[in-house]
Amino acid sequence: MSGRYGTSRKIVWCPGCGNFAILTAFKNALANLGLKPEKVVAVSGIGCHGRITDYLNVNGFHTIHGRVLPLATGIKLANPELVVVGFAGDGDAYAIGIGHLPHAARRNVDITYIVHDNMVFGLTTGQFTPTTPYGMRTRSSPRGTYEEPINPILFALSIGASFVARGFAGDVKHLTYLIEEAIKHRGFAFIDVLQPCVTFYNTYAYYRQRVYKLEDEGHDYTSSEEALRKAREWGDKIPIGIFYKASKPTFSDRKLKDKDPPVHVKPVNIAKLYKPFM
Amino acid sequence: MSGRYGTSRKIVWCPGCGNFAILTAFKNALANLGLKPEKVVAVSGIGCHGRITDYLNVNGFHTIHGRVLPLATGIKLANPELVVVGFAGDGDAYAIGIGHLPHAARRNVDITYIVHDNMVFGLTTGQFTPTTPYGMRTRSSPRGTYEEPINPILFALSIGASFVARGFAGDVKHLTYLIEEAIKHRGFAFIDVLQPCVTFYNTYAYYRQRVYKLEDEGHDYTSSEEALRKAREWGDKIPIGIFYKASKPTFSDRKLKDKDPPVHVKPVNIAKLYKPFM
Amino acid sequence: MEHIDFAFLVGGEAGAGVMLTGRIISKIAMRSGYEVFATNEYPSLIRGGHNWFLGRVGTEKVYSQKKEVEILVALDELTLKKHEHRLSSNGIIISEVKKAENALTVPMTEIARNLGAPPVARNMVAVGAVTGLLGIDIKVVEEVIADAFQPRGKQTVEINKKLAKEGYSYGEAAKGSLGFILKKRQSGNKLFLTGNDATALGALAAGMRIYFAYPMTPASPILHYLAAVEDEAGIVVIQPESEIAAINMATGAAYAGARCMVATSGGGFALMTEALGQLAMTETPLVIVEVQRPGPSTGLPTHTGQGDLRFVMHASQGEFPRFVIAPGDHEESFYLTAEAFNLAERYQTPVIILSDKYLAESYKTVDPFDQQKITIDRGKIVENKWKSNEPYKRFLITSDGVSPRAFPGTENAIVRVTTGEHTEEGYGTDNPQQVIKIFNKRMRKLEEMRKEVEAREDAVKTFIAGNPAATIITWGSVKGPALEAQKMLQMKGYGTALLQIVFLGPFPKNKVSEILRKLPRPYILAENNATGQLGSLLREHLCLDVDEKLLKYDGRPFYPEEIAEKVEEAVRR
Amino acid sequence: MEHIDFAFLVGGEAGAGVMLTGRIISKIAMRSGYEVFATNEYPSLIRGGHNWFLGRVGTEKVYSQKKEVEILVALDELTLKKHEHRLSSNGIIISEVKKAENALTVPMTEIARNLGAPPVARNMVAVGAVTGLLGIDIKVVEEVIADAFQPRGKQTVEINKKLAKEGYSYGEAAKGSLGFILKKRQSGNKLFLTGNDATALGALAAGMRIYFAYPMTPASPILHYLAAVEDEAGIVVIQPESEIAAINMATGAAYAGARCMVATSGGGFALMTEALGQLAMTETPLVIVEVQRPGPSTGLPTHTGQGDLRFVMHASQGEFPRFVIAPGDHEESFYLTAEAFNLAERYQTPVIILSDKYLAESYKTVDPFDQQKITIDRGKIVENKWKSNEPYKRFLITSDGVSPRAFPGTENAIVRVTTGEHTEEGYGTDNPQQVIKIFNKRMRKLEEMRKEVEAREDAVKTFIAGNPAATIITWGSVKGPALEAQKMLQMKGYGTALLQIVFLGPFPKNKVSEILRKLPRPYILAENNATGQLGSLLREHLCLDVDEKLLKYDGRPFYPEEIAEKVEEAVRR
Ligand SMILES: Cc1ncc(C[n+]2csc(CCOP(=O)(O)OP(=O)(O)O)c2C)c(N)n1
Ligand SMILES: Cc1ncc(C[n+]2csc(CCOP(=O)(O)OP(=O)(O)O)c2C)c(N)n1
Ligand code: SF4
Ligand code: SF4
Ligand SMILES: [Mg+2]
Ligand SMILES: [Mg+2]
Repeated sequence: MSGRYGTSRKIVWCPGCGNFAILTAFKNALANLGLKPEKVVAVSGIGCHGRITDYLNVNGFHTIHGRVLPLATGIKLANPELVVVGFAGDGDAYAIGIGHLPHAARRNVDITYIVHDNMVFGLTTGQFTPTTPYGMRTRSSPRGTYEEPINPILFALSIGASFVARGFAGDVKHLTYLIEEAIKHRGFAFIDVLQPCVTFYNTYAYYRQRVYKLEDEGHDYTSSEEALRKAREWGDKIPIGIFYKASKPTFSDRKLKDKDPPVHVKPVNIAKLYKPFM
Repeated sequence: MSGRYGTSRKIVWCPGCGNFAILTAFKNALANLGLKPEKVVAVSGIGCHGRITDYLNVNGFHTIHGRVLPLATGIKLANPELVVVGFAGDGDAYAIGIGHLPHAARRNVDITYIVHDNMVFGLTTGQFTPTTPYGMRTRSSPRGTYEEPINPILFALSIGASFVARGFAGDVKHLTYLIEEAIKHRGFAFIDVLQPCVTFYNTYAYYRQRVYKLEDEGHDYTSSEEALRKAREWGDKIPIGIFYKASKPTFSDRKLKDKDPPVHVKPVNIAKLYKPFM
Repeated sequence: MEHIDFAFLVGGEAGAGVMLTGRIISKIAMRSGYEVFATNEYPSLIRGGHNWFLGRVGTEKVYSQKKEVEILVALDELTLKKHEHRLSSNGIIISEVKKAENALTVPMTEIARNLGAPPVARNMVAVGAVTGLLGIDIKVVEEVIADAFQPRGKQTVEINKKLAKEGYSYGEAAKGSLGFILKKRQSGNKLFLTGNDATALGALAAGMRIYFAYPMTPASPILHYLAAVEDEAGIVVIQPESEIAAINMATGAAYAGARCMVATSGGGFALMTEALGQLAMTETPLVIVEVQRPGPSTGLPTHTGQGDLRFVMHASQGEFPRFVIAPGDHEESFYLTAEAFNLAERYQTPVIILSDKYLAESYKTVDPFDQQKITIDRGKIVENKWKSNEPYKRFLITSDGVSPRAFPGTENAIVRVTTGEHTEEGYGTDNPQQVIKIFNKRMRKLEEMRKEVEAREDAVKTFIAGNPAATIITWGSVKGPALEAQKMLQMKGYGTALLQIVFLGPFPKNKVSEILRKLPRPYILAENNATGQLGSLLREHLCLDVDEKLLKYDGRPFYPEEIAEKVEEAVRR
Repeated sequence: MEHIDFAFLVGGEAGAGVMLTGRIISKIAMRSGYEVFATNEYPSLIRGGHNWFLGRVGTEKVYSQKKEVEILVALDELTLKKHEHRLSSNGIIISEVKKAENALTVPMTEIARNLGAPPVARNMVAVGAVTGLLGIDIKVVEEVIADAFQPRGKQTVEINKKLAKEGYSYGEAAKGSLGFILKKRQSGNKLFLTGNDATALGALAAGMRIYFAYPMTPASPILHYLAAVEDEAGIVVIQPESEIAAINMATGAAYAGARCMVATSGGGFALMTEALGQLAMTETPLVIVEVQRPGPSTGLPTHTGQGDLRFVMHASQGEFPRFVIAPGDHEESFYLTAEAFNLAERYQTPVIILSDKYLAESYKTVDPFDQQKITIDRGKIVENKWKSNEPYKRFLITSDGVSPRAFPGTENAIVRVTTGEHTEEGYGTDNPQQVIKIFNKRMRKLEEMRKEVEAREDAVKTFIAGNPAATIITWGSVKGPALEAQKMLQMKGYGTALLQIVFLGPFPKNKVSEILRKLPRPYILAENNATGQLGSLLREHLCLDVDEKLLKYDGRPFYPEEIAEKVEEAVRR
């Protein structure tokens, strides 16, 4: 019953774009989890991916470029009852917005962060991003890029994310499962989704030949050593699935404690605070 | 003869501050390397550490908070003959400025980046930073911090820095050696310096009891596995020294190639470029 | 009744406890029934470097420091060198070295040593000497010291009391030599606090529940204070990784329905610029406190200035409504901050409270704030459930431009916002007719806000002293020195008017114009900046030229004497 | 000589090659000796969604689009629906479906299919049809197509030529039915380029060696162009991780001595705000191009507007000199960008080139730029070695405020700068006397800059058409439609003056005031924004009120007809 999570807006992604799969997987996950649309907030960045809020019948905040994480953090802090899911592009998440990632991770903010990693700036017509493979020719690198790409999984692990996964937009079922697990996870859940961009970097065939599921290999996602090892695998075989998962206190656990959720306006009787000024 | 690298400005760091050691080590390193003051550029961030440019008789750019890396990158790109060294605080480098670190590292910009890691915002009177140990009470966390600190060494490794080291301001000689090696390294050289802040977080005794030198243990800094393993060591024993070192093309190698250094103004004969507009 | 008005200055190295000394003396004076204003100066470094604290004490309300000081407490030699010239003719120096006739030599360090206290504790001897000299009841002195050191334990309290007592007897020896003593006066309970404190209390009184700030002088004390009372006040205080994170987190929290606030100084505000437009476009209310310090760039981090007025008025791409409010004193800092939350929510717009280091870090005695006066008006909000049959539209077109605001989690409502131009439902669009509709809707809020500022009594204030022969025009913290200047001028026989513009955006042009019509020229503009930014607003909105400009931009606040002199010159001309 | 002035519009889905079609037709017209102006519109998405390209062709210079079109090329049905109303009475539709009398039905897809080309290649059939209809020499058509497809190989060239030829015969059948044909005319070589192209070429002509930009519509084409010619031009093009990185890298490079540039749009500029003050404080020259699109916030990313004028004028905390220059057309984009490098270095200050989507992405035929006119003036720089006996001081106090600028690496000089207030040597200080000295030194540059703008011929421009009965006042890209409006009005018998203010900061107030004194009211302000920001500058600087405001803020540029109508109304009133 993922239909209740959709809207009637015309979808303007290029036909065949990997974003469709992410949209579907997310709607499926919501349906499987039986979440009420009103309780869910989708925060999206600027880029092709960012339009996802238009296609989701859940609360939406289409924010500025690169700020999905602080936005989502603020929403979750203010109202811990909401299920907050951030959707970012690889440009959004790893170029302009990378400075927020280590902090959201180490704080263990209880949100899900889905990166639509198409390895290009899609909406601005295909320039290279921090995940573009070395040497690729794009409009801003007509003679090939000159920077080595980052490894998002290794990065997320090194900064202490408590749930680290990779999905593939060519496998909606598996992606649905990952998103469900991520939403269920208490704490910061990070999913880098290999998302083919049919217009600027069509990687369907490439990935189809290479991806395999960590679950199928009996990967132990409670071991950070194992996770680090798997994170560095990229080539003929590309692992997808949950690399790492651990349970630790969330930002809200530590910060809100048992306070009334901040969405409630509660004036303080300031007379009680006068002592130090007297 | 590190005297030629100093200035007559009165040093306003608190007596005993770890910054003195970094200043001395850096001047020693310059002397040992016999570098001309005119050829060296120090870029510093905002914070106690930032004043170092006032005390160095080399070219200096005391920039805004968190922007040491892009500033240094620009300088080096424009004039590859300069020796460019960035000095940042832990707040500077890991809070507001952390978004630049992965990119400088993966580009392998040929600069040295020294982080004065006193685990507090010193100049703004001791608030916690991303490296402050969990639970520490500071002016902005009077009941203890609520975030787990980042591990700068692990972070630097995960983003592909080609030279990763940790120094200790309590050991000037060793720090001098590290800075020398960092400057000699072709590529992005990162040194996190454990810098006691005598006023807000005096860690001299703590570190003195715990630090040991990687060199003394025969650590193999060419192995990234080993580096990752050592990076995670923090407790009764704290390793200092070079964790990792590798040789790869620098940003200038890839980007400038054999072009005339950009400091030379060279108008293009634009008539030669008219073809596509005709 | 006796009229008392004197100043004391405590100077010494950073780390010597100069500020604490000053605060304790001030509180003792306050608890003895006197009014106090106090300001300070310190360089941007942690130890060493010269700090000073300047308190002014009076039987009547005191609005600012003055140039002459009657008591000069020198915790080091440099203080003497730097400030001796300020000593009034009947003034007295308190120091460890015999400097001159008018010096009271108190062997502070020796006394500390004798009592087994560290040298830095000598400042409490100084407190004693000052209060002895002023003939203050020693009980009050002890009480204040006890309160100040109580968190550090009983023993510390006792030793500090003793230190003060020793000093007291030195001071007492010269009691009366100033020509007055501070007898205990009847007066209600007062509070001694800074502009920053007042802002923080205003936010708490308004029901703010989350505060986000990256440390930045001179706004950090708000962070420190709110963090200190976090649990007591039941709020949440977050120090994010940057100002960009701070304002975006706050935007998320405000979207979710929390009243929240951020504070910073110019450099941090610069980083918030992009998100300011996001607030406007998503119609998310937020209170942003900008505590100015002199720019450009890092500038003078621990000093004061008013160089950011135009910047905050025009910051961020595109055109949109915003309030810019500049409190001029501590009471205004409190009430206007509290009101800012209502304005933000009623108009679903960002509100900028523009303060500066001088106001934010200066202390003043104030009457306890009247929380009764503070109403909570969240504007058009949808509570719990959307009950209409029409589907909820976050950007519903309305005649006043304000749409009902639901929060995520509201039953039956999907709250969709976007930073792109959009439809009433919050879907993206670039259709020109649609775009204009929503744009105009937002701009109608600006029209309503204009009416609001024209109607508000507190948008513009006038102070008349005597029969005015000139008008001082100013904004923000210059109000204090200007009020004192008015007193000085009146004593010299010059009546003046003072026009303080509190709401700078939208600019209450009709109101200002009407008021000014009745006030006499010469108009003298006084601002803590180099270009006269309020002056440029007067030209832009009223085509009005002032006659004289008094602009100070060395990072220091005005002394009332400087304003008085300028006015006198202008009137004489 | 025959006077020709007509417009063609090509419309279709994003991805259908609309822009290429338009550009090729335009170039064919240009190479046939005609002047062309062309603009386009597209939504912010990659495929699907309606795109259109509007070219206007004439025997005389063309400055903007016009409302009516003579040829409507519909690559899809939606184009017909959206644009049919614009067709002039003698206009002709070219489409695949027979729609009406005035339609030339060309089975474009079928032709493509028959020739073994993909359906998307049908646009070259359209090119052929248009050019056949216009009676253009088929050789020119083939040449332009060959040049356009040459990078994709000979075969592609051939197939596209064939497609065009097929279309040509369809068009030829209706040749002359428009009432005119485009005979080959004699005319010098022209260039067909965008405002962005002109900016990029201006920078190259000025010796820019590094360019830093994070992609942002509508500034990205500068990045694409410069990246494409990077090796050929011997420059370095960097795409950093964000706008903050871009401007800070550029600042480092400029400090090191390179001429460099950054470009972005409003949102990216917002992120550069903090570093703008850094440039000012460290007196580092930099050219910053801000290509406006409508805000607030993300707004309308692919549309046009002039909402950022006040923002860029006041951005960043504190007060400091900066230039704000708004080119109004392609030639100005070229020459002013080149000149911006001189101004930046002569005054050691940031220079903002304020453009907008309409100017930046519209095409125009221009005469090849005259590089002889471009001088390189780096101002007071120290080359290789500091030769004086006095130690080098980066912020030496001078009478014009400009200090000799050495670069790191200069023998005998240590180049020390800081974002904090400082001494002449670049050491930090907060001493009030020191501070004022350096502050005033910087502000003396502003005085010199004021003189500069008052003296410059290109700071303010006046265009007179006929015997003026009204004055249009504007800035930036509105110039084009305004010039066309003047022509239209003149035909109707109304003379007008057009005042274009090119240098907006510092504002050339004496010059504007003098010029305006001679120009007749009514003054009609035309701006692509909602509040009339240039109008506010006129009030602020001249206390001058315009009589009428024509403000358009739906993201679309003015049509000359709109301006003409407003002027006519105003004159009649
Ligand atoms: C501050 C800022 N800089 C630049 C842009 C322009 N911009 C819009 S989308 C985009 C790239 C998006 O790339 P990515 O995040 O990978 O998303 P995708 O389009 O690939 O889904 C950029 C750079 C912007 N909107 N804001
Ligand atoms: C944009 C901005 N935000 C905040 C500040 C205030 N600030 C000045 S120094 C500092 C902290 C410096 O801490 P760190 O980098 O660790 O340096 P340290 O003082 O410890 O050497 C901060 C937050 C600033 N100058 N600019
Ligand atoms: S450009 Fe790429 S990412 Fe964007 S909608 Fe098209 S296929 Fe998807
Ligand atoms: S506060 Fe700490 S870091 Fe700063 S100068 Fe003092 S000891 Fe050093
Ligand atoms: Mg992408
Ligand atoms: Mg620090």
